[in-house]
Amino acid sequence: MTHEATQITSPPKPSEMLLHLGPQHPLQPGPFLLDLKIEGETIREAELKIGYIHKGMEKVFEDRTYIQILPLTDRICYLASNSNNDVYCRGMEELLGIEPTDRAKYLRVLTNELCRIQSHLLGIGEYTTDVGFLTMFIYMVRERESVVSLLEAITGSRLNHNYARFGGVAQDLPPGYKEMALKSLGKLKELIKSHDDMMSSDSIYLKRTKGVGTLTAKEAGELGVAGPPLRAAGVNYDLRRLEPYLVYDELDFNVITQTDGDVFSRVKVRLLEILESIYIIEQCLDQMPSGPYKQDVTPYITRPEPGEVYSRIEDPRGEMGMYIISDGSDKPYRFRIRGPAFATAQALPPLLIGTYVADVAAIAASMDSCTSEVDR
Amino acid sequence: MGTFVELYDGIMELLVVLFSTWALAPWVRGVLGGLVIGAVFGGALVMVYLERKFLGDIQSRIGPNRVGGRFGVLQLIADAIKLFTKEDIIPAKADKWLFIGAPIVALTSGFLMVAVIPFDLLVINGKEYAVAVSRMDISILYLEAVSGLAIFAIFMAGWGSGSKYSLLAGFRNVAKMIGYEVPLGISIISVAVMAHSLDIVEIVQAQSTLWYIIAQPLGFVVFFIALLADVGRIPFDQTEAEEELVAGWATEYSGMRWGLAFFAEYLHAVVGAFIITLIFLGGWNGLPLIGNLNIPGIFWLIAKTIMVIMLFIWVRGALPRYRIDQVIDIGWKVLIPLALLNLLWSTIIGLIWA
Amino acid sequence: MEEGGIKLGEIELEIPPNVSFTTTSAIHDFIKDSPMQKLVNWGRKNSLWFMTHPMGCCGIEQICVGVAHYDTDRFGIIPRASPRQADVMMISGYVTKKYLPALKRVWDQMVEPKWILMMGECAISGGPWWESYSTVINMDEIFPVDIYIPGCPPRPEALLEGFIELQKKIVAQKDRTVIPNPADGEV
Amino acid sequence: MGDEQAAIQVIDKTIMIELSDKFPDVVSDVDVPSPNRAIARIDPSKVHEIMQFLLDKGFDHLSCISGVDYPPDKMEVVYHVTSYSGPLVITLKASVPRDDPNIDSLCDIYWNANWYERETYELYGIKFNDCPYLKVLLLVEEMEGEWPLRKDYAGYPNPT
Repeated sequence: MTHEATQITSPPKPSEMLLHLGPQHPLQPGPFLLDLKIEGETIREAELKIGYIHKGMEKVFEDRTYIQILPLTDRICYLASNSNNDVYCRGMEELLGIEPTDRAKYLRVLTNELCRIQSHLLGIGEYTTDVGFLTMFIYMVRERESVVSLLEAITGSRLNHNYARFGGVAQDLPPGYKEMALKSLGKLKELIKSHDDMMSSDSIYLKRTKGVGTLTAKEAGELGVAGPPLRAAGVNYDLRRLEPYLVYDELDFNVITQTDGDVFSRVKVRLLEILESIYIIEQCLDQMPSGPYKQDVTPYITRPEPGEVYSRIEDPRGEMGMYIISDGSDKPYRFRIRGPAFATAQALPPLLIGTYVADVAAIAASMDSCTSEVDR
Repeated sequence: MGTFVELYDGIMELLVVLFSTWALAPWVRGVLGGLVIGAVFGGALVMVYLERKFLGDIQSRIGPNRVGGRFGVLQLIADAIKLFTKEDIIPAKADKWLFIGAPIVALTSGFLMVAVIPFDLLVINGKEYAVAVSRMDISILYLEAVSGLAIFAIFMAGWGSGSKYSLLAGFRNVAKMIGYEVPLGISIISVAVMAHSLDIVEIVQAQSTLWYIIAQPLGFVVFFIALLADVGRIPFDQTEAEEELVAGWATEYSGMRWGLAFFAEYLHAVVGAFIITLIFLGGWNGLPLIGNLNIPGIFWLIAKTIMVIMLFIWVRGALPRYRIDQVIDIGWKVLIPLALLNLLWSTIIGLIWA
Repeated sequence: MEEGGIKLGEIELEIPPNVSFTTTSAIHDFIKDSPMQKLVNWGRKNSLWFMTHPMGCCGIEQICVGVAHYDTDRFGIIPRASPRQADVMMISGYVTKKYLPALKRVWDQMVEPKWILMMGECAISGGPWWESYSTVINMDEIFPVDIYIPGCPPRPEALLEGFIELQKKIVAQKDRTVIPNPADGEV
Repeated sequence: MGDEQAAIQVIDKTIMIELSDKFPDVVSDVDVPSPNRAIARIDPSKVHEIMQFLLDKGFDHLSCISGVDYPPDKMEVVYHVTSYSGPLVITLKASVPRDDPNIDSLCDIYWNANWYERETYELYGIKFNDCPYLKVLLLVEEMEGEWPLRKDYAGYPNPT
C-alpha cells in the first residue's frame, strides 16, 4: 500500500471527473466527504476528508474533572457507549488502584455485549440499505429496538448509557430481568439465524458482496485496521481473548473469523458475533454472583496519583484505547482517544481504488466506521 | 350479479352506439382519451398508495394511517397539494429547457402509451368494438416505440440537471436500456408471431383458449425482467439508487417538477402492468378452465393488473439492487439469448398451432 | 438569503452561490390569504418529508424514528435523500466550523416552504461541547429554527412530538409561509 | 490459550531488554508497570530505527500516535506500538523542543501512521519530517497554525 492511494494527486483528465460524496449524502450516518476521481463508473483515486463533526473532545476532557468526563465518553461513539464507559473506567481504576466488584464485572460484560449486538445490528442494517436491501435494514433496526429495550431496562437510557462507574456500575439489574432477557434474546437468535439464511441464499445479494472490497490478512495488518474487518480477513485478533479483561477469561466463546476478507465476510462476522454475544450474555446471566454492584464509596471526587495508563478494549468496531495522563490534579493532563473507526476510515480509500461507484456505499458501510468517533 | 352485468352491458352498448355514431368527431375521441388517461392516472395514484401500504406491511410498518381516515387514503392528495405549492427552483447550472422538458417528455410518453391500451372487446350486433382510445393494427409496436421516449426523458434530466449524480444516472439508464429494449422487443415479437398479429386486441383474443404465460413461460420471464428494468424498479433502480447517487436523475428536481417525474415512473409501471396482463395473462379473458364467470372483461383485466402491480411491489420489498455492470451483463448475456430461444420456440409452436 | 458568507469571529466562510432562486411562486401568491390557504396548509402539514441527514447521536434516533418501530410514515412523514425534495431539515448534532458552510448550503438548496427542527442539545446550545474550539453555537442566529427538541439525545417519541408540534404550527399559520425576498436581506 | 499468553509474556521482558541493549544511549527509563504494558523514553532522532527494529521483532500494529504538551520548553510524541499476536503494548515517548518541534515520520514503516501524524501536527504543531501529506485533517484549513491542543491555546473556552 502506498500513500498515493489515499490522495487525489492530479486534476482529472478529460475522460475523468471528480465526484464528491458528502458531506451531506445518504451514504452513512455522520458527515464526511469522500472525493472520488472516476472514469466512467470506475474509481481511479479516492480521498477521504473528515473532521466535519470534530468536537475537540480531547481538549474539552482536559478541562473536566474525572467524573464529569464519564458521561462524555458515551458521546465518543454513541453506538458503543458502554464499551467507552468501560474502557475509561478500567483506565481510571488502574490509576486509582481499585478493582470493580465481581458482580459489577459481570454486569459490565453483559452491557458491553448488549451494546455490541445493537451496534452490529445497526451496522448491518446501514450496510444492507447501501446495497439496496431496504427491507433488511428495517428488519435490523426492528431487531435492534428489542436489544435497546433490554439495555434501557438496565441503564434507563436508549443510547448514551453512562453505566459504568469507578469500581462498579451505576445500578443493579431490575427484578425479573433474567427471564425477560432470555426470552427476548432467544427470539433475537431465531431472527438473526433466519436473516443470515436469507442473506446467504439471495443470489443478488451474493453477487453484490462476494469478492467486493477484498482485504487480505496482510493488507489489513498493513493498514492497521482491527475488529470485524480484520477478523473477516482471517486474523484471530480479539482483545477479549488476547488480553482478557473483566471476566472474559471465565466465559466460553469463540472468536469469529472468516477467510475471504470481502464485504460478505465482514457482514457475516458481525452476524455470527451477534450470536456469540448472545451466548456470552446467557452465560453471564447464569454465572452472575450476588453481592454488591459497586464499591461502598464510589470515588466521585478523585485525584489520582501522577502517572499514566493506556487501557484498551474490544469495541464493536475494534480496538478502543484511552491514554490518560494524570498530573495529580482532579482533571486529566492529557486524554487521548484511540478509536477503532479512525483506523478503519483511514483504510477506506485504498480499498475503493478500482471498484465501481455502486460499490462505494457497500464497502464504506461494511467497514462500519462511526464518523463521530473518527472525528472525536 | 346478473343485473350488474346487464347494467354494464347497457352502459357499454350506449357508449358504443354513441361512439360509432360520432366516431368521426374528433372531440369524442378527445373525451374518451381524457377519460382513459384519467383512469390510468388514477391507477398510478392507486399504485403509489398501494406501494406505501403494502411495502409497509412487508417491512412490518403500518404505512400512512392518519391522513384521511385510518387507511390514510388522502395521503397522496396531501402530498400532491404540498408539491404543487412548493417553490420552483431551476439550478443555475442546469440546462433550462432540458430540465423543464424531461418530466413533460416522460409523462407524454406514458400518455401516448395509454392511447392504444384496450380495456375490453365488446361484440354488439356482430360487430367488434375495442374499448380503447385508438385501435391500431400495429399497436404493440407503437407501444414499444413510445415507451422508448422515457429513456430520452431520463437522459434529458440527467444531462440537463447539471449535477454529477444526475449525469451518472442518465448514463446508467442509457447503458441499461440499450441492453434491455432488445429482449423486451424480441419477446413482444414472439408474442406477435404466435398470435399472427401486431394488434393487441387480436393478441388478447388469441389467448382466449391458452394464455401465453403457459404457451411461452420463458418469454414471460424475460419480458417481466426486462419490464422491471424498463420501469426502473428494484432490483434495477440503479438510476435512482439512493445510497449511491442521492436520488439519481431526479436529484435536482423539486416541487411539482419532481412530482411529475415521479408520477411518470409510476404511470409507466402501471402501463407496463397492463401490457404484461394483455399479452401474457390473457387480458380481459377469464381464468383458463373456469371461464369469465359472467364478470365483465374489464374487471378481469384490472384485477390481473393489480396482481401484477402487487408483484412489482413485492419484488421491491424482497430484493437488493444489482450493480450497473451486472445489470448490463444480465441484459446482454442472459436475457437476449433467452429471448431469442423463446422466439424460436414460439415460431415453432405458432406454426404447429396455426 | 445572505450574500457573501458567514462570519465566525475572524474567520469568514464563503458560500458559493450556486442556486438560482425564484423570488415568488405564482400559485402561492394566488392562494395566499384565501380560504385555499387552509387546504394548502393541511397538505403541507400532512406531508412533511425530512432529509436523511444524521450528524451525531441524534442521527441514530432519527434513523430509528423513520423505520419499523416508530414509523413516521403513519403521519405522512418520510425520509428523502435529496435536499431538493425535502421539507424539513433536522440539525441533529454538533455543528462545527468545518461543517457549517456545507450545512448552510444544504439548507439553501432546499425548496420553500421549508422548516428546521433542532434536535438535541448540541444543535440547540452546543451541548457538552459548547466551549470547544471547533464547534459553532447559537445556531438560531444562522438558521430560522421552527422547533427545538431538547434531549441528549431526545427519544424518538420526543422527535415525533416535535413533528406534531410543527404540524400544529403550520395549521396555525405561524410558520414562515412567505418566501423571503433576497432584496430585503432577511431570512 | 494459557500457554500462548505465557509465551507472549516472556517476549515482553526480553523485548525491552533487547531494545535497550540494541540502542543503549537512545532508550532510557524502561518501565514495565504491568505484564501487558511497557514504557520507555527514546531519543527523537532515532525513532525511525527503533520502530523498524520493533516491526522486525513482530510489533506490526501501530496503535496510536499522540502529542503531549509540557510548557514551557518541551513536547512529547507518544507512540503506542503493539502486535496482532500478543497483548503487549509498548509506549515510547520522544521529547522534542517546544520552540521547534519536529520528528521523523513513520509513514514508510507503518502505513497507518499518516493520519495520526497529520492529527498530531494540526493539534500540536509538531512537524513530521518526510510525512507525505502533512496537512490539516480534522480542523478547518484556516485554523492551521493555531495548534488548539497546546496548553497555552487562547481560543479555549470558545465564547462564540
